[in-house]
Amino acid sequence: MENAFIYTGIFLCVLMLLPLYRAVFGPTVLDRLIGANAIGSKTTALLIMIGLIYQRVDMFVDIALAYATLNFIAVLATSRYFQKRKGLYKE
Amino acid sequence: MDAPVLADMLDFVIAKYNYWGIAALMMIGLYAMIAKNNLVKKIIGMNIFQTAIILFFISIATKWDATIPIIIHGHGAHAHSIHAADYMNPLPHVLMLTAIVVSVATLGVALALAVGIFQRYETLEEDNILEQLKADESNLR
Amino acid sequence: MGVISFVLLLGGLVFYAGGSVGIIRFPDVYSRLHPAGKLDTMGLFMTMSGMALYVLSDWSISALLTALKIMLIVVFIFITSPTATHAMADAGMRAGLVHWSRK
Amino acid sequence: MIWQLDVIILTLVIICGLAAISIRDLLGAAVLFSAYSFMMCLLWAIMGAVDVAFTEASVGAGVSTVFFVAAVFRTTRSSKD
Amino acid sequence: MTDQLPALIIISPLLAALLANIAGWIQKRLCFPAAVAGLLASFLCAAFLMRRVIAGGPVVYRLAGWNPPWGISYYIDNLSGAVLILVSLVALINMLANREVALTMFENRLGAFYSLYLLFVTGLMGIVITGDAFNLYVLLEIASLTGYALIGMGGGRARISSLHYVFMGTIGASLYLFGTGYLYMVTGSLNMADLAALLPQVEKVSLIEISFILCLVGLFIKMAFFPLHAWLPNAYSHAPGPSASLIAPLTTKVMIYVMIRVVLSVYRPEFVFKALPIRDLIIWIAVAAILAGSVMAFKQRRLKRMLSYIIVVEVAYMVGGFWLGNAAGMTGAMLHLLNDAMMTLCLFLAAGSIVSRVMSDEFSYLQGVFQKMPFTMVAFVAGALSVIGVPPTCGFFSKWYLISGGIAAGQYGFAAALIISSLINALLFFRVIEIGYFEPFDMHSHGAEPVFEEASAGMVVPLVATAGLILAMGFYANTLVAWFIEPIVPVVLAGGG
Amino acid sequence: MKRFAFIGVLLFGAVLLYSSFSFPPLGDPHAPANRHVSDDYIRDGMKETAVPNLVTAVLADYRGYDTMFEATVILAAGIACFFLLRRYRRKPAQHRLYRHIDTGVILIIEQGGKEPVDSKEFERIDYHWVPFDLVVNKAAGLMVPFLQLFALYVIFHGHHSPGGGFQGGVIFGATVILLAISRDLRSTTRLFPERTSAFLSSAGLFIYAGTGFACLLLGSNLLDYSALARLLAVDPVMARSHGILLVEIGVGMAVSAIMIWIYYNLASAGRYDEGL
Amino acid sequence: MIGLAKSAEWLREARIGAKLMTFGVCYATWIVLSGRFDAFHLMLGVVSSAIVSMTSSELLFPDVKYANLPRMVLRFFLYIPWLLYQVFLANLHLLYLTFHPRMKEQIDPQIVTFQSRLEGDMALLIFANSITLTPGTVTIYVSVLKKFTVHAIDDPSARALPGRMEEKIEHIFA
Repeated sequence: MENAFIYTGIFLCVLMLLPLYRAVFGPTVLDRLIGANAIGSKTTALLIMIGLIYQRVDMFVDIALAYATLNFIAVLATSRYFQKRKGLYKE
Repeated sequence: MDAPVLADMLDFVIAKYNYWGIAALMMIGLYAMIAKNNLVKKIIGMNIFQTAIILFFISIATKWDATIPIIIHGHGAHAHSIHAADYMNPLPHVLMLTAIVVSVATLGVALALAVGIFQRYETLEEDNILEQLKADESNLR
Repeated sequence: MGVISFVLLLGGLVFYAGGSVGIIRFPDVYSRLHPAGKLDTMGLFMTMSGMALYVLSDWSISALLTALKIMLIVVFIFITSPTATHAMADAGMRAGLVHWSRK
Repeated sequence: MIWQLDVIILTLVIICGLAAISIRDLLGAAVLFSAYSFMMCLLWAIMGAVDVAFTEASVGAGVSTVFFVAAVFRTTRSSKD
Repeated sequence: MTDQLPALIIISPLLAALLANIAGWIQKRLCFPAAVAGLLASFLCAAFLMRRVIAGGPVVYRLAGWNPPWGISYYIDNLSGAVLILVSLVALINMLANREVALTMFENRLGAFYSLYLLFVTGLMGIVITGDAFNLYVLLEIASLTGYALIGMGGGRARISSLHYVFMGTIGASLYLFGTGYLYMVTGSLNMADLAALLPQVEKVSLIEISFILCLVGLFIKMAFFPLHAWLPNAYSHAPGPSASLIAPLTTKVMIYVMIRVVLSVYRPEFVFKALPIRDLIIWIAVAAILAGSVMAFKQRRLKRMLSYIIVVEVAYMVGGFWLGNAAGMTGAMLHLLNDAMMTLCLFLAAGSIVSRVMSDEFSYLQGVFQKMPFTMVAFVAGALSVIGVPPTCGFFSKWYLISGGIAAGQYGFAAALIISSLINALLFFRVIEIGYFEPFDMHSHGAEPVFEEASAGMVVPLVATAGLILAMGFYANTLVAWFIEPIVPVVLAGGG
Repeated sequence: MKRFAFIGVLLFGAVLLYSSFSFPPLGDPHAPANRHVSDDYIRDGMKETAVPNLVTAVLADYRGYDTMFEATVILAAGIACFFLLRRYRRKPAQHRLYRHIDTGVILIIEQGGKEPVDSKEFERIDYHWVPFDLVVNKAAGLMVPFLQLFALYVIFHGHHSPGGGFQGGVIFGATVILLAISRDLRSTTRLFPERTSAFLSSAGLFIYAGTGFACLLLGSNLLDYSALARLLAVDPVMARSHGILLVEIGVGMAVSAIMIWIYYNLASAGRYDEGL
Repeated sequence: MIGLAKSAEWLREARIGAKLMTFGVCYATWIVLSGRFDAFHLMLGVVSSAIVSMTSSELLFPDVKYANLPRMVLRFFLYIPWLLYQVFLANLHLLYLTFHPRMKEQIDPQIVTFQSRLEGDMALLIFANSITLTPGTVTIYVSVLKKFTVHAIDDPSARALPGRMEEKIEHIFA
């Protein structure tokens, strides 16, 4: 089963390339934000997977929990920026 | 190229690739700090540089086939002996925890300075600021 | 147990893949929010439940608590992810982004 | 230490770092920097440095991105390079 | 309790900083006494500790009760004891002298100011006292962070210079950390004494060389050694008065102390001076630094800016003198380290006092300053004479050691550069004194009659005391060398070569 | 400049690459870095401090002095941000905006005009005003208590699982930042004033340094928690464990307060009127 | 008598009920998080839950009618499986759209507004988040007057609003 987790992890890592493409080349900042958010949600799963590979999940769960919840704050802050300052493209 | 040489190469790459990544990251950070014109960009470069060093320390601390530095079976550990090769080296982790804190602190102060600069000069571009400074000084004369 | 968790994991991966491809393929910010907000959440839900089941497969109190914690992550994600999606959509609306339409 | 994941994530980290310093929009750079620190956190978790990964997760996702966004909010978004 | 003196040296300013921060929000008048009490306690502890060190040799203090390679330890020898006393004394004098200026300058954030001040001093003293390579980095960052804030509060271009300082300082500290990482990788230890014992057994010498160069470049950035000095003049000349006269005397000197410490007690002089081919290179850079710095100081039209370039020159004196590698050169560098802190303090305090009255430090505004501010200017002249190197003052003796060391090592270029820069310094200060003493006030260029007067007693008394200290250090130069420096100058050295 | 920087950076990279060839291989358990001191930490750490998480043990006990200054660095950063940015004298605003809560009518009050009392009916709003967003507001409110609980859990369980004072403190600070983002800065500063953050930041560090100082007063070296055994009535090893807990609480307090403080100063550029 | 009335007043003012409930919820969460059952850690749990319930009980239970609460919770838990099923369907639909080769012809993004008749902030929050999670719709804005602005990815999902979901949620908070 550990091998299965490793392969799943590799698959997720490769999958991260697609949101990363959006984050790097996205025309607007919101696109980048969507990309970063998607990377964050994959990271949460990956952290647990790494824990399973190390066979110490109980230690990694806390990190994933902190991660999943705190990622939200960054997204809120960035979108709050647009709600106050108009204009998605360059100012 | 015959197979053993190739295997050696692979071993070599696996043994060192992290350090090459660190070198690349340090170069990125240093380049941003020296060559970029925008102050926030420089601050980002500074952070990348610091994280690269942290990555270096963590790479030192890894061991193949070792687990994270938290002892299994909490309090019963007196009974059976602990092999040092089974756990990652905790010392660099400690040092880097401190280094991360330092980098966050530096980030805060640097951003505060950048905000202060913007309030005065209305720009974050270094060359524009220097132009304004020059104009100010010639006005004083 | 192992089989179920494996199936859940695979299903989660499919949803994750859909989310990632959708982020690339859809035409504008609003429509990209759909795969980003939903498919990723679903993928996370399935992988997490798969892994929680895997953890439960050797039964003990601490394993149960760990599985519960993993599910706690899912609960939090189910609160935060739609909120984040909503915040992004709202930001786009307020910034004056016009949505893509077929015409 | 899982070297397969390590290699991939290291590559992604370098891409992220390069992108973060070469984007002209500072807010975009801040967002990319947060993605950078997500991946750094992952990298450290892979290498077994749990505490460091935890710190990076809480700092990178929680406060440092918010600091960046707040600073950009109080200054400007545009950048010449 | 005497066993605990080393801990008290560090912990008392730290606690005082916390108290000052709290006091700033409750009752602002309490900040100053708390700060003075913390520094005074620290100074007294340092003095008593010094007595013990002179009597009984180096002191090792094990923090948290762990033995050195496992826990962190303090290591205090004669030089570090002297630098500790120096740091606390300079900080104390400066704090007393700037009481009123700080009160008017930072009215609402007085607590924050004193807190940062004390944390800065804590950081510097921690750097001096520590025996652990990584701990040094942490304290370096404390000193730098507080330094950035203290500098950035000034007007004009203070903020941008401070941000440049942040970038340069972070590169410097990070390079130091990176070098320490190399050391850790090849030895597995962080304690300085342990490192010194382990390093000769390491096979991969190239790694040690690279680590040494990384550390050295990092420290060079931090101490503003010539090609890497760009951040210093702006930062120091635009800093607000109280911070400038604190940071300018201490930061660079402590960094030079760190360099001495790293060379002498981590990498060992045998390795540094014999195995590495960089000695001549550094001495020649120092020569270039002395000449270029003097010329640049000559071009300045503002007092504080001129003084900051003089600091660059003085740093080059010390680095060059130390890298001469013989006993005289090292003694000169260490003695100059002590002296230079005092004279820089004196000059910057005088400049601050002038700025607080004249409201400018441009040369053309200094006309007639001697008549109006006699005590300040007397102290200024004492500091100036010491920088030039005129005999009764302390600057003469250290320069003498440096020059004789240069001649003994066969580095005639270095000796010549020292003499030339002394002449240039004489010209520099003579220009200031001439404007201040001989030129009458020019009505046409400035309008009204100058209205300034002598600075307040709170400022003048510490200033004159500093001038007195400069003279006293000159008179007791031999004692200083015998107590503080001779015991730690390595006996077995390359001598002439 | 750019070309010069590029060449310099390439040179630096070349040096790093050159040195990397003589590095010991990655992950070698017999590399010198993994032998000398760290072996003893791993073998004896649990025995000497009764803390399974070796990182916490080394962080707060063997190298507790470092950690004290780590917390001091953060304190210095917080004070520095305040010192650099805080503006007390601000020019009076052109006009202030008030909103009638029930109807949503916005009053613009010119300078000098009579201002309504900040009461249940009217609330003062930001100049760049974001309409009340129910979803974000409620969801953030729902998350905050759990996040705070989680933060406290992280602070208290640094012994057995990853985490500790710094991480927990950051999460706790992030919760207040979340409130400030989802509501507005003014109401958050009323809940958690600047003064409180200044006090807490000093008080947290005071707990740390005070614990160390208490050890000194009890007759052993600075930060030697085993001296606390007499006070806590436990054996010296457990005293170390409890001392670590005390210290972590101090760090957590300081860090959370300072993160909030830095955010306040950065987001309002020191004016404390309007945040992100 | 007056004392009793006063103390009842004080109880309401101090929101003891809300605080106690927050404490209970927090303590349950703590048990899950902590996973240690020795007295020391349980006591730490009491302390932390107390701290949280002192500082942020208003956030969790702004104003509750205590009588309804158990039934509400029960109904909410019954709602969750249905929601999950709907989410699953929505995701299958979206997955189909994502991998459809001519995707741009299949979708027809549009913005829909409608008036909701739900009452209470919690109900609106649940409704908004459920909309975001289910068939092809993302909530953009919920005004104070309960007007929803929703982005729908295609026609069928736009027409399905507000749909059965609103009834279900109304039923929870009835």
